[in-house]
Amino acid sequence: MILHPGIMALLLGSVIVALMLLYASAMGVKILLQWDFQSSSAGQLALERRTCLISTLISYAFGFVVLSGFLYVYTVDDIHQLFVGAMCAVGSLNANPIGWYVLWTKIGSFFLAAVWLALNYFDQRAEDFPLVKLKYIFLLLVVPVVFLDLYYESMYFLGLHPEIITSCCGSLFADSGSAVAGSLAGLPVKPMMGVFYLFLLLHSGAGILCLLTQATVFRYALSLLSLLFFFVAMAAIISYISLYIYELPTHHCPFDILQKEYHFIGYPLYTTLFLGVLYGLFPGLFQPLKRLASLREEVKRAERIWVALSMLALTVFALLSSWPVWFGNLTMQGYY
Amino acid sequence: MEESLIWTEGATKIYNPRLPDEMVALDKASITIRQGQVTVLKGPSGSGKTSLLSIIGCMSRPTAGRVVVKGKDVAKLPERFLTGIRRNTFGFIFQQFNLIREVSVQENVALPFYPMKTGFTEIRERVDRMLDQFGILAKKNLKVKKLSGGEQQRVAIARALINDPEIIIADEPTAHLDQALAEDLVKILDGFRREGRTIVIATHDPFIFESNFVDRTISMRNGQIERVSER
Amino acid sequence: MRKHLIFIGITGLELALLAVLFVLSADMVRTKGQRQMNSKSQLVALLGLTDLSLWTEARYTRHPSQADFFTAFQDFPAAIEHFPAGSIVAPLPSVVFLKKK
Amino acid sequence: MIRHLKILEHALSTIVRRKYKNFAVIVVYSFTIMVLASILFLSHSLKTEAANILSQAPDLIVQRTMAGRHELVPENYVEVIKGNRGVGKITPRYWGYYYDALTGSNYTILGVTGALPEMEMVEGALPSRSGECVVGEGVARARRIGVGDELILVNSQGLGQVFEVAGKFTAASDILTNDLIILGERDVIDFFGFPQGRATDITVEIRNPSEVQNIAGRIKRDLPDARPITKQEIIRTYDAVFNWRSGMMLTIFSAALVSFCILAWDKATGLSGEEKSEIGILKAIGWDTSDILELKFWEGLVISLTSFLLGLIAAFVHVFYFGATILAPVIKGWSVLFPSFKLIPFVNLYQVFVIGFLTVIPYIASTVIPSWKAAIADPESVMRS
Repeated sequence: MILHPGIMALLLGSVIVALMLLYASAMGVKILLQWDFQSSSAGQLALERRTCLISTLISYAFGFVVLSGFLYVYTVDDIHQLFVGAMCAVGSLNANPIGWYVLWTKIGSFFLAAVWLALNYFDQRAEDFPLVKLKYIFLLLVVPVVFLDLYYESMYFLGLHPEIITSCCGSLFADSGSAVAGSLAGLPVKPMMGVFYLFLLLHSGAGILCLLTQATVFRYALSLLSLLFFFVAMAAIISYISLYIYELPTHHCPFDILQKEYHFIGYPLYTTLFLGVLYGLFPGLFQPLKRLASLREEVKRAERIWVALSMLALTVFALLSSWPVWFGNLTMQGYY
Repeated sequence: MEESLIWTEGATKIYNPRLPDEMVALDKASITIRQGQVTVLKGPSGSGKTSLLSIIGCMSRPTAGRVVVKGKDVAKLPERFLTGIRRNTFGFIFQQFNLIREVSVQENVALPFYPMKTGFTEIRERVDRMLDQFGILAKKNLKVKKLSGGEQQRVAIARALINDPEIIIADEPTAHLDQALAEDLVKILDGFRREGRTIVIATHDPFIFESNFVDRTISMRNGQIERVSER
Repeated sequence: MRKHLIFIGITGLELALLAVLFVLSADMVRTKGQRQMNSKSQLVALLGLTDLSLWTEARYTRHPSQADFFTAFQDFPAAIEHFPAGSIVAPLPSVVFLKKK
Repeated sequence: MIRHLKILEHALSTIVRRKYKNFAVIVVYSFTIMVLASILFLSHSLKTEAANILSQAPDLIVQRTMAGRHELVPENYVEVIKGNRGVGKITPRYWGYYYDALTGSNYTILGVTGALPEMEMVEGALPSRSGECVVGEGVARARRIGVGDELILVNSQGLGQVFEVAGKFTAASDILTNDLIILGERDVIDFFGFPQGRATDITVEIRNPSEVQNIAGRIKRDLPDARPITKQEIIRTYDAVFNWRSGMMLTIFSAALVSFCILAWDKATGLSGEEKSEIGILKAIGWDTSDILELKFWEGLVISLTSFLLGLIAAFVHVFYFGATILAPVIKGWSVLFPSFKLIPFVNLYQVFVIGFLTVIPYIASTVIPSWKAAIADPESVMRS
């Protein structure tokens, strides 16, 4: 355990949010069991009012998840000095590999909470609460992820042992030979570039088809492509985008780009990527809602905006990530 | 015959159902409110006037029965839709003035606009016009608690009218007023009627239901409709 | 109906003040700080210093980097503290962690 | 957008209306934030300063341990260490602690050899001959001496020995030199009565930084009782020490935060009848539950944002312009000599972010459920009072 202010802030926040969501899901269960739209009883009215609290709690939790993602990366970066051989956040994460799971659960809870909020948005648009059951069943899926995140986060920070001077012989033999690898190995640059632009093209194509036609298949395709693109883009950032930003042929860190030295380029980069993927996922995910009469028009209207936003965000992402490749100082001749 | 703007069918309101202190406030009330008319709900206190008023004013939902406002069944509507209808259709004048006493006259009158999309400038203009109409423009920056009873009443009415409502609902509007103010009020309400607004008043004050601007009187007793008389 | 403007104004002022403080401090770091830092580094380099002189009550607080494991009783880093500073300076985590390993 | 501004407007009206109560909340909240932020600012700038200045510390220090305790190092170890390739200058150091019964404080006495260049942080001169000394600001203050005065210390024989104060470290270097007394190397050996051929420890310069670990390993192999300490380890240790320290103090002061949140909870749940009727009125005139929740959100935001910014500004001024006067006694402990904090203001946005997380989230969390309870008031209630 390292008693570090950032770690305390993260754990405190996670515990609070987990408790808030636990409360929300307890009420969600109550709603699932007792919901009866036909009834006009006081109990039903109280449940309807409860939905308002639950959506507020989840909006706050969503805000927290976004912020805590940043705080987590910062904190992990801030403590890398404590580990021999760690050069950036990657080193701290490798020092206790559970750290990587935390990253995944945070990204997972980001997407799940966003989907929940979108469901909630539609539910509130209709006069007959069409999605109540779905919403609260889904909530019961979101909450375990948030708890998993809290669990991994605690395990990660509890399991970190800084390598500091030991009495007999300094720190160097305390942990002999297990110096932390400082960097991630990237995938080969040129094929990665090809895959990246190919997926970008496919995504835009699917997006345009979605805007032009009403066919469901393109919407599912767009969502699938968005999901795949998320992983492709992550791999691309590690494999070559980061190299061009750092102008170092060996530094594969996906976190350092958030820092001042690199003009905070990571913020617009990750924001556009996450938004683009999120909005790209929505159309396919919400296709089934079109079967509900009270929501069909609403979904159709929202869908066009999502597709457009997704394409816009990913275009900006592509421009931002291509800029250093085409106009940067790094030439990678020897590394292809 | 005028069009019916609001009608209820078997509207029932039960408080604390299936509990020892269960109370049937409204028992299968079916009424019709016609456009452009002044309707008075008459009856002793506890006769269900207020419950009926709050149901037709989209303040609460009936336990059973149908309530149709401007052609829309609101008995099963989620609260936020009720709120939407309420703020666009109704203006309320309460028994108590129900003003926020520590806040300025201007803000009190403007409050119904706050959750809507109206801009500050437009709100200010409308508030000024409304206060001017009631002769209290000079006091717009005073706190409500500094005003006399008559002035407070005017603020309350100005607030009820600020969103230009089709239907005005008044609950015992003369209960706390002296004779002069009550006459004033009736004059104002009569003015609204001439403007073509629909007015529903719950009262047991004979001064109101005997005045000649009333079109229909609905008498209530024990939560039930006793008699409907038209002038 | 101007309160929100006043609030936004005040918040803006506070932010501006904070920004000024940050800029001033960055400036101080660049000028005075850099000079001080250089001369302090010179001291460290020439005299071969290894620790900050913050707490002088015990050797493990005066020279945390030189403290040892076995010094009996009062100097054992994780011993029950009688110096308040000891509650603030970490007992060398290695002492604790080594035992676990 | 305009809708949010209007709700903000009414939130401000509500806050102004209960100005004394809210003012008290803002004062307490700001103070809590100031204390927490002061801790972070203080420890972060100490940490940064330590990392920066200690980057000039010796690359490697070789100590000797015997029976688990520090032991003087035989000077012939120098020869053994010299055998490693890539090793630069190797210097045995002579230093130790001195308890001054007169003032009840501990000094660190360090010996230097040879002609040292003039240093910016020393008033007067460095010891150039036997019997001269340079003292730190803390020592000078404790003994009420200055340049040109005499410093009398009792040596290992129990005899008083007089040193002439040739120079004094400036106050700016306090953080490094407060308790320091610099003597000539010979003087230190005689004063402490070091056995012939023994030093306190040995500093080693290493030309290629990436070789430090290897060389340390080889020294350990050649001299099994040696304890090599690398510069990186020292810096890392300081990082951990200050993290621990600020974490510890945050833990202690978070009690204040917790009690504040209880206050916030209490304020939010204990709605007065007046407040309840106001919410009823708002709902009756067309506000929705979500609008009331937004109103409450803005109330909380106005209070927490204002307190947060005020607390940050206060902490900044407190730590960097007033030398952390409120926290100093806590950090000071029982140290008789204690450096004044003339800190170089190293700050970054990460600190601000962490403080925000630590203080605003508990506040929001403690008000959300009470706000909701207030917001679900029945609009109809105003007709039944």
